[in-house]
Amino acid sequence: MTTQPDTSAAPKQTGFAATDVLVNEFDGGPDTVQRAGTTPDELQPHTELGLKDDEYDRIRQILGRRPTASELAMYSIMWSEHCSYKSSKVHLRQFGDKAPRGTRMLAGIGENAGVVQISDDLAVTFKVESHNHPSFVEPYQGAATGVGGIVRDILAMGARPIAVMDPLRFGAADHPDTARVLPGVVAGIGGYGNCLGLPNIGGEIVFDPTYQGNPLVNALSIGVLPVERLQHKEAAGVGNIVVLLGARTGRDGIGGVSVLASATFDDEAEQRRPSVQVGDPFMEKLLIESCLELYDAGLVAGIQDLGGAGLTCALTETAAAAGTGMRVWLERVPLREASMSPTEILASESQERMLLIVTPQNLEAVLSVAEKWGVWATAIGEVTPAGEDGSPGRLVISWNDHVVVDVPPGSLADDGPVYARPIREPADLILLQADKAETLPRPATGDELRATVLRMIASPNLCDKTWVTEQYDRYVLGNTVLAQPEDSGVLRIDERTGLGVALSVDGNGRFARLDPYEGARLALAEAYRNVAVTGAEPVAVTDCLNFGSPEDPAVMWQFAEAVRGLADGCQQLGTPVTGGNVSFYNQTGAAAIHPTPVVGVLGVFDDVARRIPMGFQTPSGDGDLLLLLGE
Amino acid sequence: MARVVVDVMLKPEILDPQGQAVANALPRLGVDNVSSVRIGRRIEIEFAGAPDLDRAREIADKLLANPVIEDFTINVHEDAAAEVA
Amino acid sequence: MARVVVDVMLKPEILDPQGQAVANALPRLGVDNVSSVRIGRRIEIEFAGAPDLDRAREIADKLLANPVIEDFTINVHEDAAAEVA
Amino acid sequence: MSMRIGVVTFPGSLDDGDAARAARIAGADVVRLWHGDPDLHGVDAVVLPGGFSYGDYLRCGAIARFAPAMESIIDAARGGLPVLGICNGFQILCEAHLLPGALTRNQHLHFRNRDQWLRVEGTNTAWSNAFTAGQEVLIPVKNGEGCYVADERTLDALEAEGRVVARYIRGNPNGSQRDIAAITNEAGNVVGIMPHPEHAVEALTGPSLDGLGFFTSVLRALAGASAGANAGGHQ
Ligand SMILES: Nc1ncnc2c1ncn2[C@@H]1O[C@H](COP(=O)(O)OP(=O)(O)O)[C@@H](O)[C@H]1O
Repeated sequence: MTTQPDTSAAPKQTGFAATDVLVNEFDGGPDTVQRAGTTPDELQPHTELGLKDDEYDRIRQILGRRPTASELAMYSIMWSEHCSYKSSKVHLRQFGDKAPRGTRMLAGIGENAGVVQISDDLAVTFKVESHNHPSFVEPYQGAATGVGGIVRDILAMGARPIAVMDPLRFGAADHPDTARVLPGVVAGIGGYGNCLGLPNIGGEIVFDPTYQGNPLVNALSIGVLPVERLQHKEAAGVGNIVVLLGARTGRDGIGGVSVLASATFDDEAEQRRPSVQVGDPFMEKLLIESCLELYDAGLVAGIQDLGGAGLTCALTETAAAAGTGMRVWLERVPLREASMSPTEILASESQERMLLIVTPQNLEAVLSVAEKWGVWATAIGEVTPAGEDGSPGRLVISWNDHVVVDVPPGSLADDGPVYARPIREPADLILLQADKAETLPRPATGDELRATVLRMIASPNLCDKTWVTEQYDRYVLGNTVLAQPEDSGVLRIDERTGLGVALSVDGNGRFARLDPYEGARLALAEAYRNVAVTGAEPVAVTDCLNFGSPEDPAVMWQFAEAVRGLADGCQQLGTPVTGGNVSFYNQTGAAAIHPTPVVGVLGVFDDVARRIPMGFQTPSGDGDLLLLLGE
Repeated sequence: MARVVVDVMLKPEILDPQGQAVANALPRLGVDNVSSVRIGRRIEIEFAGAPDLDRAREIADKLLANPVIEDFTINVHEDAAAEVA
Repeated sequence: MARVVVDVMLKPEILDPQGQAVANALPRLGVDNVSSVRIGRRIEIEFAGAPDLDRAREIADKLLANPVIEDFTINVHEDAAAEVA
Repeated sequence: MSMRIGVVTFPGSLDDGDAARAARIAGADVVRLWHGDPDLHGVDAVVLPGGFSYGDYLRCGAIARFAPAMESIIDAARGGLPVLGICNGFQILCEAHLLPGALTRNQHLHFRNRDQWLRVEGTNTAWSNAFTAGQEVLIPVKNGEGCYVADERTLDALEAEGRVVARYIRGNPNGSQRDIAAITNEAGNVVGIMPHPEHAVEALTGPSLDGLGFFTSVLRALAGASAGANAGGHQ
């Protein structure tokens, strides 16, 4: 039997991808735990994988030996900024500390998405996430897989996804690169969302040169679930089976998360291109239907979506959450390319996959539901006990009888490094703030005013957005009560009672650049108002924090201020943050984007028929009174 | 008249949902000896004068193929006489 | 290994907006000697055993091409050695 | 007895729930049919809903056409069963050769979703008899491959035989030849329509209630047929 990874078949050098360093494992087979024990001094490419020297030392300490190639890749993924929140954690705590959780929240920060109860028996889950870097590299697929990823987060909570929104930021409207990126992004969001049957109920399109080399593609999804269908990611129940559901695993986006989302983005992007993933919305649709059928039949003990960090993340998080161990046979994973090495299988970002924990009795039933919908389902492992002394179990992964991973899963999922990064107010801020709007010339005559209004209406940021929104299906599922051009999307949730929700996403990077604290509060206030004016009661917040490099103290200051502002705002409004996403390293060279906190607010209607659209109501419009509320 | 044909296919390691969907549908047509289907694009470019291979390559590279996920090949067809079904 | 290639092109009388969009974009690339561009599909079918031309023709006829708007041609490629760009 | 309308779900069907809702609002009993099940469960009419069956990879509707349920529907349609294909369903009906012509990529190459005005012309079908000829209706379109094409002879025949059921007015959203939005077969029992009447059946969620007419039409046709049958058949 040959166990050597077929490196000759690896067709290309992919610049800086984990595989190039790790696939050449060694002549006799993959790098095993046993071998790691006997070759303690072997040099390992931890810096290339984005791990700092002291982080590498900690890994050795945790394992009591050097990591295997597969383990090293796993730590590099899980301890990346994107997965570990190592720079943001200390700040994000304020969300939980300041705003009351309230009685509605069934799941909050730390889960795949926050879950909010909206009636005795129904809950909704919603979250916004970024897919900025992949969308710059390959706009169509980057944006498409961004939608796919957030939808799987929603699905993992037990919900049927029911809508999407897409807050977008591009460079100058007349820049040639915008002409490349924007149509691809819009087509990708539409292509995936339309094919999945999710109405697009709103979003934003903002043009600003600050995003020229680093557009922002954020995607929000919302789903609905019966309260008792809420799912958990814990790999509970010793002896339970670990099932991989969905698409086969290929060499997609290996190194993508740790590389694309956790390092400064510059011209080397060209070389990193092969780490792009391709989405298959049809497969995702089948995955959704099969998961929902499995939930309803009570066949799922635990579930986790496979996102950017692939199997690595799903295996370690499900095991860590339960405190159990897990035994996984990697050669059972269905592959698109037979020559993939164990490291590649663990790092692959192939889309449209979920990890299920099921009891042995239910395995047959699970496989037959998958077969009905035509998706792959494979038992790849089982849940093993915690240590006899009560210590957490271990994650042991083999590949054709070679043990390539043997780690405490918590060390990957929960015990990553945490940094209190230095912060310093940007040096130019005082000057920027001194340059007040009052100093600008104002239109003095009627003609000047008219010219100003016309110029504003025609500006890319304010003009009609129909040319984009027409490419999105807003009708599918038949519950869209308000969508564009309204300020909030409104959905009917329950046809019998009229129960419904409103959602708005807003952000203002220019304002946040001038004052990130107030900028974040402003974004929250705008989304909150947009929801409130429809007649809904705002109840929960999600956010996507798009910033430059956390290693730049000025950016870190912006981040700290924005989080403080958002947390204070939520405290004042009494509305909890239920989940969100941090996207760092949005910069070109040394130039960071404007700090761009994007805030989503969810509101609830008892009866959605009472929603108030923003236009004047015909036929009663004539003679209606206009009132200005507020200062 | 001569035309240049550009065949654009997904790189082998890239997922091909189209090909997969067709492959999965074949058993229903009673076909069970197909091991894989890949679907790409075929682009026929007709030149006003002589076929211009360099030009065609430039067009393919800039416009027809997405180098991030696709490869292309170029051929000249002297008045295309392939086996027509 | 041998594969069968099915090329599916829109019938000449059917409008091809995609091809036209490419043709219209060419002058912007400085290309002005192209008289027409047509875009179709190239489908590569790999058989488990020997390439089965009759089978391929049947698949093409039933599934791969829509005879109302498309024509197809079939070729066998012995381990594809076309000019790779 | 109320009429039973079957709504087929293919893998990738998206507007199946909406078609079912519309049929229910129109007063029908709805039976959900599964693509893999050749049994039509005795329904009185069938709706092939919108969506992206099989991802609409290859060509829209090309793969769905071979589903076991479709084999039964093709036979039944030839025998007179009323069948409505909406959007993807229209594409499937063309692929199955129950309707002539084909639906191709929108000429502007984009997916387009908007509220669209139509003029209903052919009102002698099972699915459009509730309209008056020339009636203008507002119904959402949403498609990427909705451009109807057929050869001139076919188009002329459709016009001459009054088989153009609806036409786009005030703008053609996809480049369809002769602004065709919906057609029927010779017998008038099979109709394909590119816009989505099932999304214009409730004031809360649609731009109008105009879509309901397509579903009430079939109930009228069926009631007429059974009344006729009870009375000993047509002359
Ligand atoms: N990327 C997008 N995706 C979906 N809807 C969008 C997008 N951008 C804008 N919209 C929608 O278009 C409408 C107008 O947008 P915009 O001009 O930004 O409105 P406003 O300035 O009032 O927020 C809104 O309903 C908004 O939700």
